[in-house]
Amino acid sequence: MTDRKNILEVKNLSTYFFTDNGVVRAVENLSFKLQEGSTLGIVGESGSGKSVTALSIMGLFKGTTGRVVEGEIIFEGKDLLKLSEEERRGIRGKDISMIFQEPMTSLNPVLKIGEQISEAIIEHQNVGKSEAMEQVVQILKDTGLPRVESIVNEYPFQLSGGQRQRVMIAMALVCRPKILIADEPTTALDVTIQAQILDLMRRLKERSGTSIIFITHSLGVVAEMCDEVLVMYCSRAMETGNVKDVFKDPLHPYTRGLMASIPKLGERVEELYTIPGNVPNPRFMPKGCKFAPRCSEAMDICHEEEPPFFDFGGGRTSRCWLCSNGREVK
Amino acid sequence: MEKTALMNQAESGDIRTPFSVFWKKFKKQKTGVVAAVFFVILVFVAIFCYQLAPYGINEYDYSSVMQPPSAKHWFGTDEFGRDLFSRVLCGTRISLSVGFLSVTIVAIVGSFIGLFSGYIGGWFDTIIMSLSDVLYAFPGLILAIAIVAILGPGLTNVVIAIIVFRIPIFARIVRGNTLNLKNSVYIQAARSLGASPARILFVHILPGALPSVIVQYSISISGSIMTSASLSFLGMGAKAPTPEWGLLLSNARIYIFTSLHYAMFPGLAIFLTVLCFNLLGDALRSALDPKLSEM
Amino acid sequence: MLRYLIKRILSAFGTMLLVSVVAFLFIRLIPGDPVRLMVGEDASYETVMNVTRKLGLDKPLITQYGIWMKGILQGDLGTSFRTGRPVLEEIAPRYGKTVRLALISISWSVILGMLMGVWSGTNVGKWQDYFGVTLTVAGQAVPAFWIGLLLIYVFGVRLKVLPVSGAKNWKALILPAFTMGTSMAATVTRFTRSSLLESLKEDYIRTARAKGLKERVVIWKHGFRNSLISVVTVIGMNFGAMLGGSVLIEEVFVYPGIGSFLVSSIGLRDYVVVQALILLLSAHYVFINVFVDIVYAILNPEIRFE
Amino acid sequence: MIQKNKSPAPLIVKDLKVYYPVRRGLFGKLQHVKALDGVSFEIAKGETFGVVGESGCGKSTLALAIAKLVKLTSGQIILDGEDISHYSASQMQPVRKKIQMIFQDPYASLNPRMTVRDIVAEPLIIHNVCKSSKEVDEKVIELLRQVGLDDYHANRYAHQFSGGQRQRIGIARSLALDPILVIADEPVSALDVSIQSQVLNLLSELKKHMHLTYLFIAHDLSVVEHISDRVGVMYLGEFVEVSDRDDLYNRPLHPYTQALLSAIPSIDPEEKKERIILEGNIPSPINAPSGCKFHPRCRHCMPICKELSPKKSVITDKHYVYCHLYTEKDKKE
Repeated sequence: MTDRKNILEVKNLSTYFFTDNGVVRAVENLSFKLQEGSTLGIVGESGSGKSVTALSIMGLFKGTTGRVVEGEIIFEGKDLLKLSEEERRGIRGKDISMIFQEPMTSLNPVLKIGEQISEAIIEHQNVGKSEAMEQVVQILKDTGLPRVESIVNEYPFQLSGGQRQRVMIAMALVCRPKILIADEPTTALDVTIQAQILDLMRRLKERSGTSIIFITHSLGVVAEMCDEVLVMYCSRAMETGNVKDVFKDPLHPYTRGLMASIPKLGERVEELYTIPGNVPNPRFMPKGCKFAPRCSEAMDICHEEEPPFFDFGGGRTSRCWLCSNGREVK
Repeated sequence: MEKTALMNQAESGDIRTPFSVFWKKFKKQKTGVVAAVFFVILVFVAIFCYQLAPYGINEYDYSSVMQPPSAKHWFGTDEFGRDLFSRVLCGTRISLSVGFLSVTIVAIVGSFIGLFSGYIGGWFDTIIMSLSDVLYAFPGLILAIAIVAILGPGLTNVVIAIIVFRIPIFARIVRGNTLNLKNSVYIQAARSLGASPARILFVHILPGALPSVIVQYSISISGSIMTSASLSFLGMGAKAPTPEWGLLLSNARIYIFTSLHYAMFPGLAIFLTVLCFNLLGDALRSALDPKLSEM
Repeated sequence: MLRYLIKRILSAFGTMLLVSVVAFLFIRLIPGDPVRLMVGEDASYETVMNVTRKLGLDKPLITQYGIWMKGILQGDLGTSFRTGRPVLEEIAPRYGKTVRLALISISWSVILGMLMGVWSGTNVGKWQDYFGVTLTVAGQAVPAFWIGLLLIYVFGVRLKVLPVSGAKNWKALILPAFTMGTSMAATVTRFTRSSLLESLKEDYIRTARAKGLKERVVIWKHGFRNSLISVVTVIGMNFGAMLGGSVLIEEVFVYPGIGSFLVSSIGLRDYVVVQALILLLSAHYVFINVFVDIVYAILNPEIRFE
Repeated sequence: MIQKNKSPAPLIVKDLKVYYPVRRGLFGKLQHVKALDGVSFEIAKGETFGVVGESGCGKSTLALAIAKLVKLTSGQIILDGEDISHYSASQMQPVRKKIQMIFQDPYASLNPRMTVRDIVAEPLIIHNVCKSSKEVDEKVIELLRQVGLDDYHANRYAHQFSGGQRQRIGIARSLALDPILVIADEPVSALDVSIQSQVLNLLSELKKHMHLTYLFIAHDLSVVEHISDRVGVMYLGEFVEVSDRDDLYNRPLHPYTQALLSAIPSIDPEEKKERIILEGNIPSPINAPSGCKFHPRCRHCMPICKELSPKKSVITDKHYVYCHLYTEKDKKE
């Protein structure tokens, strides 16, 4: 595979929430790279830490008890975590932008659509109101919304869920960011609307070359949208690699379990494969591999010691003792 | 995210009843705990005020009128030389009695009106709510004043006035809760099981509305103590020589140009008591209100 | 929007109609013979009958209400029994004074309350917030008539810098306006703070921050703007308490407004005046709430575009 | 599934309509949300009938209508040979034993102020089927075991459980009365992938052991394919296609079914399937389009589709579709 430049590199990232009921380790020692122009999928179940990873990159912890406690997030040679809040604000929305899961609540209900998009332009580019509005109209047209000229003067409640998500996408892309983080952008949408939005994102990406981090719980969406994938479980990365490789031959038992347990179109089986048990309570984390209690292939060592990453080249890694034939990553 | 931390606690040892969860949350609130302690003291004082008071409340002593606070008279004396500390202490019983009596009646009557109005809906609801709108249309104290103007001054009539103008508050809160719960999925589940209306009302909806009734109960007590003091201050409530706090303040009015203590202490008593019930209400609200399901 | 407005105004008129019935029944609900109470124990039977006839109390209830309503619509609120002058003439000069006091009180308390609320809400956990919350809690619990007395003692008796009664000049308004606004300021602070905190938790705030907007813009344009909707409702709801409170404050400061007039009229058993004042005060409250609903609709596009 | 002639079909639904009146503002025109606009189907004993559709298609209203939790506008519901369409609340009371529901949201569907025992025992107490409270306790424990929960869970409150476990509690409650029909409204859509398969397997297993009949409602076509024997596809309050599972998924006929199936992302990154991307949004059920309700988004829209609502075209005795593409064919043949 061709070695492209890494536009973003996350190293040993740990993010904790300091709640009244104790510390919640939402992301633990996470490392990954995002190559320029590619799409990285972060997949995991709820509470696996995938959204918190996105918030860590964006630096959006104001008003929560969350904090990055360790690690580096290197973007264009700079460690974002070492920048001042003011410098990070200059990057947010301009170089790195984000779309969120809930199109119904992510737009401000009392401001006009045009206003909400143009304020990002005015903040980051030295342009006036009317020029910003022209850009707004252009980007909204690019997202395939109908009657754009009137939509800019409408309020979010006047649009459907799919239309709002298009507005969110327009808002995120209007300053031509280098990285777009999409946090479950289609989860709240219907299947046919999801297809529309995914198609739109694919087209816009082809045109702009933006690198994308696509966070989702759906393996199907990853297979369809992403080049690379990172599988998360219990705040940790479990497996990484090229999407084709990982989906063809998953190395980690958790990835295998996930893939086996979803019903697939056209595949008619009496019984689905299941991963037994529940996700462990973050306050009672197992000692060794976090997946060991639910793993059908667990060995003695798995319950004792947490496995390191084993590297198989080409970005393929797996955090599993069964993969100890790979090169251990420190 | 933070919610997941609380998930899956079924496997951890303890059984968490709604009460234990409430108690754990309530304990965390310092102001609430202080208010609760003060509340216990208030009730204690209200019960034993005559035993605790160093002087009789109507013990005249014309040799020492309008004395400032001293070791002998902690709060000083009034225009008849009566010990102000004893009078303020005994005023506790009056204010708390008025508060608890009126609000207990209001809470029971108002809650049931709200419960049935919300559950039955239709024209019954429309009528009840229009009536409550009319009562609502009178600015707070004015309605109480009007009622007392009709019935004549006196503490009993103050209690009646408070009841009348507070019923809509409870009715509305419980009605709102009932409407919300009525459409909740677990009530729908109970209906699908064939639960009778009585079971739905008393097993599912009433306990669900109870937290807000408790919160409002606490806040209403402070409100009704304030109303009763205000009416007495205006000369429409308690009659002399009752040591009602508002009446004491009213008597103190003409002496404000010479001495502060007479107005100071009765007012302080009202302030602290109202503060206590307000803080208690706030603490109860934060311990009860965020839905029990999100514990 | 128009439909919402019409609906709101119609329902306000409906409420007013019911309120007028209550105010009308006021005299009729007084146990015993209100006329006897008004004219006094030693008045002759003749006088009682005369007054009864004059007030129209001898006619059927419906007719009485009709006459009374007709009078009101023509600006005739009846005649004060004590002074023999039309009630309207009695109320008019006092009314202006109360309105002036109420407007000053509401202005300072709402503006200060909102500023304090945002200040407190954006500094949660810091001393600014503790300061704000303490003031709020105290302000909501303190009896206005007590604060009034203490202020009189401090500024009038000790410092001798402000007049403690009357309504002669602007200086005389300072203490009553301060007292009257205290509870409102505390309430507005509290609700601004809590609804700002509530709206700062919303997803669209995260979106605004993700756009890289300045924190000032995030808080005022996105957070405060949304919390304003519920703050306005709370202001409307508490305006009634403030009107009621005016009775107490006017009593304390011997302020010649309609509140103290109400108290003295009740004392004098001038029921015609009392009735008119109850109607007037309620009418204000009802129509202020209509006004609040209009502001609410302006702030909330979902209603504006209905 | 073979339907015996002796016992009637557990459920027959005929031309069921549920309209909700809506009035916008005080003087607004009275309009109707046509949540269900003429739905007919039947479920045979032991069968799982899957209903699939997007939000607003009326699938949840269908569940509520069959459980008589919403007012019917017209049509018939025949449960176990008994026409319950016009039953009053009190007439429904004994019938409710026969239909039980499993709800979508495992957090909202359990009363947070009740213990698991009280929740699972509620149907037993309402219908007075146990002689003593000891018997109730025994039955509750038995049910909890059946759904894979432990005895000690009975004393806990629902809020202490994870989503998957709560859904198991809900399932235990729905099985307490040995119902003839279980209506499962999106029972797994709120659950995580790894928990979803556990619950789906549990439902299949229970069906086998207890000879249950399911009406299974979901938006996820792969889940419906996995669990159902027959499937109906809904769009704006109507069925557009009903068929046995294999035929529907192998040979979808209605353009909407085709689009739905093609919209599902496949987990095989190499698979390049032709994707039909529907334009526009799902119209509001207040102002549903004329003629065939799907016509504004349909690739094969013909003039007749705008005019006339299509009739049922029977393709095989188990597969029928509501689309003019196939009525046209009928005419030619």
